[in-house]
Amino acid sequence: MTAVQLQAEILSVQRVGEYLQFTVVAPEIADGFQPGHFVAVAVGGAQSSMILRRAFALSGATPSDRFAGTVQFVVAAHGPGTQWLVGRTAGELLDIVGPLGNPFPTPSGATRAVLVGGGYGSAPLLPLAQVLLDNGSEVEFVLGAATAARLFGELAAKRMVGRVTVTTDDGSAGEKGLVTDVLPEAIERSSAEIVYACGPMAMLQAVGDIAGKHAIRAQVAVEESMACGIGVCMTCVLPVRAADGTSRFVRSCVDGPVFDALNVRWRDVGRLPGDLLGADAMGGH
Amino acid sequence: MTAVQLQAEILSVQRVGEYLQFTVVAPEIADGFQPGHFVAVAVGGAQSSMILRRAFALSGATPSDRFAGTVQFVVAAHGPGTQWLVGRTAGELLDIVGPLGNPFPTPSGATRAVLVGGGYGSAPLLPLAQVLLDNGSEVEFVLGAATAARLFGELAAKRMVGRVTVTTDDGSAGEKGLVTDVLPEAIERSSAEIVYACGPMAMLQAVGDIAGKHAIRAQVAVEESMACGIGVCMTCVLPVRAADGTSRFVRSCVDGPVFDALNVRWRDVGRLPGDLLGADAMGGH
Amino acid sequence: MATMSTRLATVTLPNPVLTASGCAAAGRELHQFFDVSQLGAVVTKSIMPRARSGRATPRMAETPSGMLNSIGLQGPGIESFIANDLAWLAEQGARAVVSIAGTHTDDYVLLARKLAGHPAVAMLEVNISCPNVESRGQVFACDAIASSRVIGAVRRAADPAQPVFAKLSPDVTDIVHIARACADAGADGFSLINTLLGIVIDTDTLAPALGGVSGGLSGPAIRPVAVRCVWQVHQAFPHLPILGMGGIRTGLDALQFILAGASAVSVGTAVFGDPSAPVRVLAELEAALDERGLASVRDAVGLAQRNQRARVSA
Amino acid sequence: MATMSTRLATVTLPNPVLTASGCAAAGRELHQFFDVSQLGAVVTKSIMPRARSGRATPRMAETPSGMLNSIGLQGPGIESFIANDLAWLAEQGARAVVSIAGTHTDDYVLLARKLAGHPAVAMLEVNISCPNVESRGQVFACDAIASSRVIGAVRRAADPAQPVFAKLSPDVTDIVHIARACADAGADGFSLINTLLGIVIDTDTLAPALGGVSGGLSGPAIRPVAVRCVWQVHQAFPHLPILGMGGIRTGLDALQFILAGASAVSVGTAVFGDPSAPVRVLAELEAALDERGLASVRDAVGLAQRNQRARVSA
Ligand SMILES: Cc1cc2nc3c(=O)[nH]c(=O)nc-3n(C[C@H](O)[C@H](O)[C@H](O)COP(=O)(O)OP(=O)(O)OC[C@H]3O[C@@H](n4cnc5c(N)ncnc54)[C@H](O)[C@@H]3O)c2cc1C
Ligand SMILES: Cc1cc2nc3c(=O)[nH]c(=O)nc-3n(C[C@H](O)[C@H](O)[C@H](O)COP(=O)(O)OP(=O)(O)OC[C@H]3O[C@@H](n4cnc5c(N)ncnc54)[C@H](O)[C@@H]3O)c2cc1C
Ligand SMILES: Cc1cc2nc3c(=O)[nH]c(=O)nc-3n(C[C@H](O)[C@H](O)[C@H](O)COP(=O)(O)O)c2cc1C
Ligand SMILES: Cc1cc2nc3c(=O)[nH]c(=O)nc-3n(C[C@H](O)[C@H](O)[C@H](O)COP(=O)(O)O)c2cc1C
Ligand code: FES
Ligand code: FES
Repeated sequence: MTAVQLQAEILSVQRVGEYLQFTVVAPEIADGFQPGHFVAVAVGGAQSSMILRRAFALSGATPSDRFAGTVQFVVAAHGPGTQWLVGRTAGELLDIVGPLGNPFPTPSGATRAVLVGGGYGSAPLLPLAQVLLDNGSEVEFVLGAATAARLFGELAAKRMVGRVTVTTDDGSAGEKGLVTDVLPEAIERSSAEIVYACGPMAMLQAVGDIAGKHAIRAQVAVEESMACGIGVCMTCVLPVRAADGTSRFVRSCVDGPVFDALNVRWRDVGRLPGDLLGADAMGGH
Repeated sequence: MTAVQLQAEILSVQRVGEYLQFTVVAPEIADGFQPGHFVAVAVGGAQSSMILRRAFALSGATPSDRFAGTVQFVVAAHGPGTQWLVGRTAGELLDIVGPLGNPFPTPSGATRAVLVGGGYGSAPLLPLAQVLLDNGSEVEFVLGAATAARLFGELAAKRMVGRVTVTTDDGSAGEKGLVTDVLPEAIERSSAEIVYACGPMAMLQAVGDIAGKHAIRAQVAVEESMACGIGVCMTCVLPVRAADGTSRFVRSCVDGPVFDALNVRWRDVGRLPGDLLGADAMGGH
Repeated sequence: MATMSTRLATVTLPNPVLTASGCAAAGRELHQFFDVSQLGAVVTKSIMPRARSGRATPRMAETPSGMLNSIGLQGPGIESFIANDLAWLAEQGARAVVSIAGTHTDDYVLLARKLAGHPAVAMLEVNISCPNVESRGQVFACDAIASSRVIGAVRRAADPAQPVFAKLSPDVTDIVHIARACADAGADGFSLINTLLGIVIDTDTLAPALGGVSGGLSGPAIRPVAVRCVWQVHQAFPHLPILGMGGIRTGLDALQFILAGASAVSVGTAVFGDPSAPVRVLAELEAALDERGLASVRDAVGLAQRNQRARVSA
Repeated sequence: MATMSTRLATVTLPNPVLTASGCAAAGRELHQFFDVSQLGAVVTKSIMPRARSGRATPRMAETPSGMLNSIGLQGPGIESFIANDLAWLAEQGARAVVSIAGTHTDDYVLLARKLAGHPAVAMLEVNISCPNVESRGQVFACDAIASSRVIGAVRRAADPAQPVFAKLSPDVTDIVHIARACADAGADGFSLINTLLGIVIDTDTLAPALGGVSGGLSGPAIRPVAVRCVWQVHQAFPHLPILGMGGIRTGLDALQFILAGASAVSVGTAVFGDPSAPVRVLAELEAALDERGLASVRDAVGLAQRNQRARVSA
């Protein structure tokens, strides 16, 4: 998939809980979209002091038809870049690069899957659910957030699949607790063959552990701080084990953001494990 | 006059030739306004890479009455800061500091004055004309610009005073030529006792020379590049002769921007004349 | 509410937010926006023995998140400064950190003597980013021996009750080496950092934008360099206080400097964009300390270095 | 239309806009946005003899108009680089400026030998902003003797047809002094500048934002420092070509470097914000030269220095 850079008109901005969902006109991105793809958006305008793009997972796409294709993403106001973004309105242009990253791998046939989203992490799982359903798969959702207002996609999920379990840290919606509290039951109940997840790193690691205990795979989309998003800067790396057993720092923007949880060395994120390929050459630096 | 810093709502933005005239709600500035005052406007928003304010002469003010006072200024789109500014619309807030600088000195009684404006330099002369007229003075205008679209205030001037002479470099309006081509005649015709001017440095120098030849004073408002606008940084200096004959680098923001043209050492602008106070101490730096 | 007072060597200031030399004149113009006695202190524009014209214009160019200046230390000379500026600051009940500058060691000594015993003078900041006439115009701060000579001479000449801070330039290969020379010569602390040498070319005139060709780069652009210098010098001399500066615009920026090892901060270029920046930064810093459960400025000084050591040894 | 070709020592490039080492990998990822053979050359990420993991994350922090990075030269090692990256560049018909790095002089020599005779290699850029293991980890580029030793060794080992450019660090007291040492050792030109050392403190974790504590500051924030370095080195060695870089985002930024004395420029950090920045800068530069009536890049190289001399003597 080739990425393009374009000036995308904002078609609409919708409030969803604490988030804003942007729909922008981006035919070249929409037409190649697969769930798991993300976009990188320039923030702050021409004279901005913020020189790096912000990454957002695509929560949906409408390919070109009679109208030019559009893509959707969900923004949580966090630091100055996303604060600028949530001040934009329909009709303005956004400078967008995409589609970026590798999509979620999906089986060619039917499967049984549990999709686990933390906060806005559910965004890429909604179109993924649709692809799986179209494949004839059975899908259930586990959605969690700190509070009810930070849940995303509960309604959309419920419209698509029979079972959506919600958890919140404070009990303001669904069960009080973490997604990982209810995940084992969801896996067992649905005899899941695979788990897909997107959310904070700690959640992904825990999801991976639970999947492992159930002897099934977990495909998880990580969120590492990215300078370029296109594979040229090496800022976004994670320690990942390859099939041959060698571990490397791999770029989460082009080799991810979706990884098999089994291969990510979660405990070594933020460290430099001595057995990593090339770690022995780091004496000097 | 004490300056204040405030968030001023834009009441209206009007196109005038190549310029935009802003009217903003700024009661504390409007109430103390005198012609020659300027304001300093922050540009680019919270995350702007442009860290310095832009200076604009006030072209008018409506003091607080039943409504909160407003001030007006005229913006020529030039570099990135003014380009950002001309993209603003009514209802938005501007971060403004003012009133800044010393106003044009006006005699307590009636006088005969010629007001010379180059481009947007006519902006502060319009309220000045009103003050002079209110004093019972006779006022005529000489307005010049590169082209007709870069003239400012011709209509307003014509509404106030009987005589407005217009020149343009390309002859697209009024007489083809420079304001200084027609100024001697204007001075003689009106037996002017004083000239007021605002515009490019070269024009101000030439106006000063002509006034000098007619043995009358010229009060001119200069436009030096300013980092702070409030007198703390020393970037905006000009070589100016004091009454005692000593020349100094004086700050055009707080000691100007209005100077008696006679005292400005125009030929030494951009130089360090050896007889300037403290020039002898510059050996080291 | 966090305890905001802070110590710079023997002097205690009510709070750790100061102006920066050359960015506040002597406080008078800022007084229309806020009461300057509310600040930790006013750091005055570097003063020299005699009146100085400063350099030819243009003296400034805006750069991305920064600016270049080449003022050339325009000023009235020490006599006028004491009679007018210092007297005014004393009247306001403000504390002054007086920045002194010279082109010979003798200049600095003379200035320190003149300022001795003055009640408004809390401290001396020695601006050694000046060309040393005795050494072919090389900047004092770029040479450990020249720096140590000036600082030693000032420390001996100055009022013992006035701490002497050496203001260092970041334009050196090893700032710790220069700091060590100053510490050995008796510096009571450091002001970090002065501007970085830069040039802007005007693409219309096809010549340098500044009359003086090069100028000093300041503003948020240089903040990471400044925080690095504070970190390095605090690591090397944990017991010497640092007045940190370089691109501070918000309370969180100030907090970065304090966590890296500064005991107080100067707000410089930010004043040009926001004349009330120093008092705003002070309020934001206080709120930031409270939000983080830090009971005092003192608890926060150098905390990032302690946290880093804990992280590495964990 | 201005003549865009430019010479870097014995090599002629079709135009003066290149990528910057570490900001374009080996060109492959950028090729989806534009044809990399359209650039003057692709400057590849510094390569070392063996595979390197690079440093622990976080490896970057955004700063005002800039960013801090601490990648730690992650890379596959020279063999894989030649087999994959260089082969790919050759296939595209692109010119490569290969950046080499090491922690011993021997590393650099080995790399230069391996690259000798390779048809895609237009030039070597020697990244000496690396810790010198033989000298207690001091960075080569901060020491004239260490710099000259590496550059001399590379020049002797390298293919005579491949110019050797020394890439210098701005974090030194006197960049001309280091440049002189490199010139005397046989450098055919200079790449100016590498990043400035900086630190960002994370005010949430109360610890350094980067895993490696300090990192390199790049982007528009550092542009005035970079232009100043180009000016100083061009003034001292007007006959040695300079590849200028540091915060170039537009054609006018590139023009500033050329007017200050650079014969070509690298677009680095700007690529992260705008993946097609290099070709856009090239188009804008060409238009800027035309608008100013400059007939060729060559006419513009160092023009601001000539204009400044004329201004002073007028
Ligand atoms: C692949 C991917 C997908 C993402 N999807 C979404 C999404 O769908 N919705 C959403 O709201 N956010 C998403 N994020 C996170 C989003 O990119 C950050 O919240 C955003 O970059 C923060 O920018 P800021 O200006 O608000 O914060 P600042 O603190 O100003 O950011 C400073 C720098 O750090 C980076 N950064 C800061 N926080 C994060 C973070 N959590 N993750 C990655 N980089 C960060 C920024 O990109 C920027 O370069 C995603 C991130 C990645 C990597
Ligand atoms: C006292 C005073 C009154 C002014 N009145 C008006 C007015 O009424 N209408 C109007 O359109 N303009 C006026 N100007 C000029 C206006 O301030 C500049 O055009 C504006 O600052 C340019 O900003 P920019 O972002 O477009 O250009 P940039 O090139 O991005 O500016 C970069 C820096 O240089 C300074 N600068 C650039 N050009 C000028 C200039 N011509 N004069 C002063 N500083 C400059 C800017 O303030 C800024 O700090 C006035 C200037 C002064 C000093
Ligand atoms: C216009 C201007 C004038 C300055 N004058 C002086 C000075 O006289 N003495 C001095 O020690 N530093 C001077 N500085 C440097 C500042 O005090 C400060 O060290 C530097 O600007 C970094 O802080 P900032 O980024 O907050 O401005 C000056 C800076 C500016 C911008
Ligand atoms: C993420 C990143 C990685 C870099 N890696 C290298 C490198 O491997 N070798 C090198 O010589 N310079 C490296 N640099 C420095 C750049 O080549 C360039 O000198 C510097 O960033 C200034 O230019 P810029 O502001 O245009 O980025 C790197 C810079 C960045 C931002
Ligand atoms: S973000 Fe640059 S390589 Fe991944
Ligand atoms: S602009 Fe700062 S003193 Fe005039």
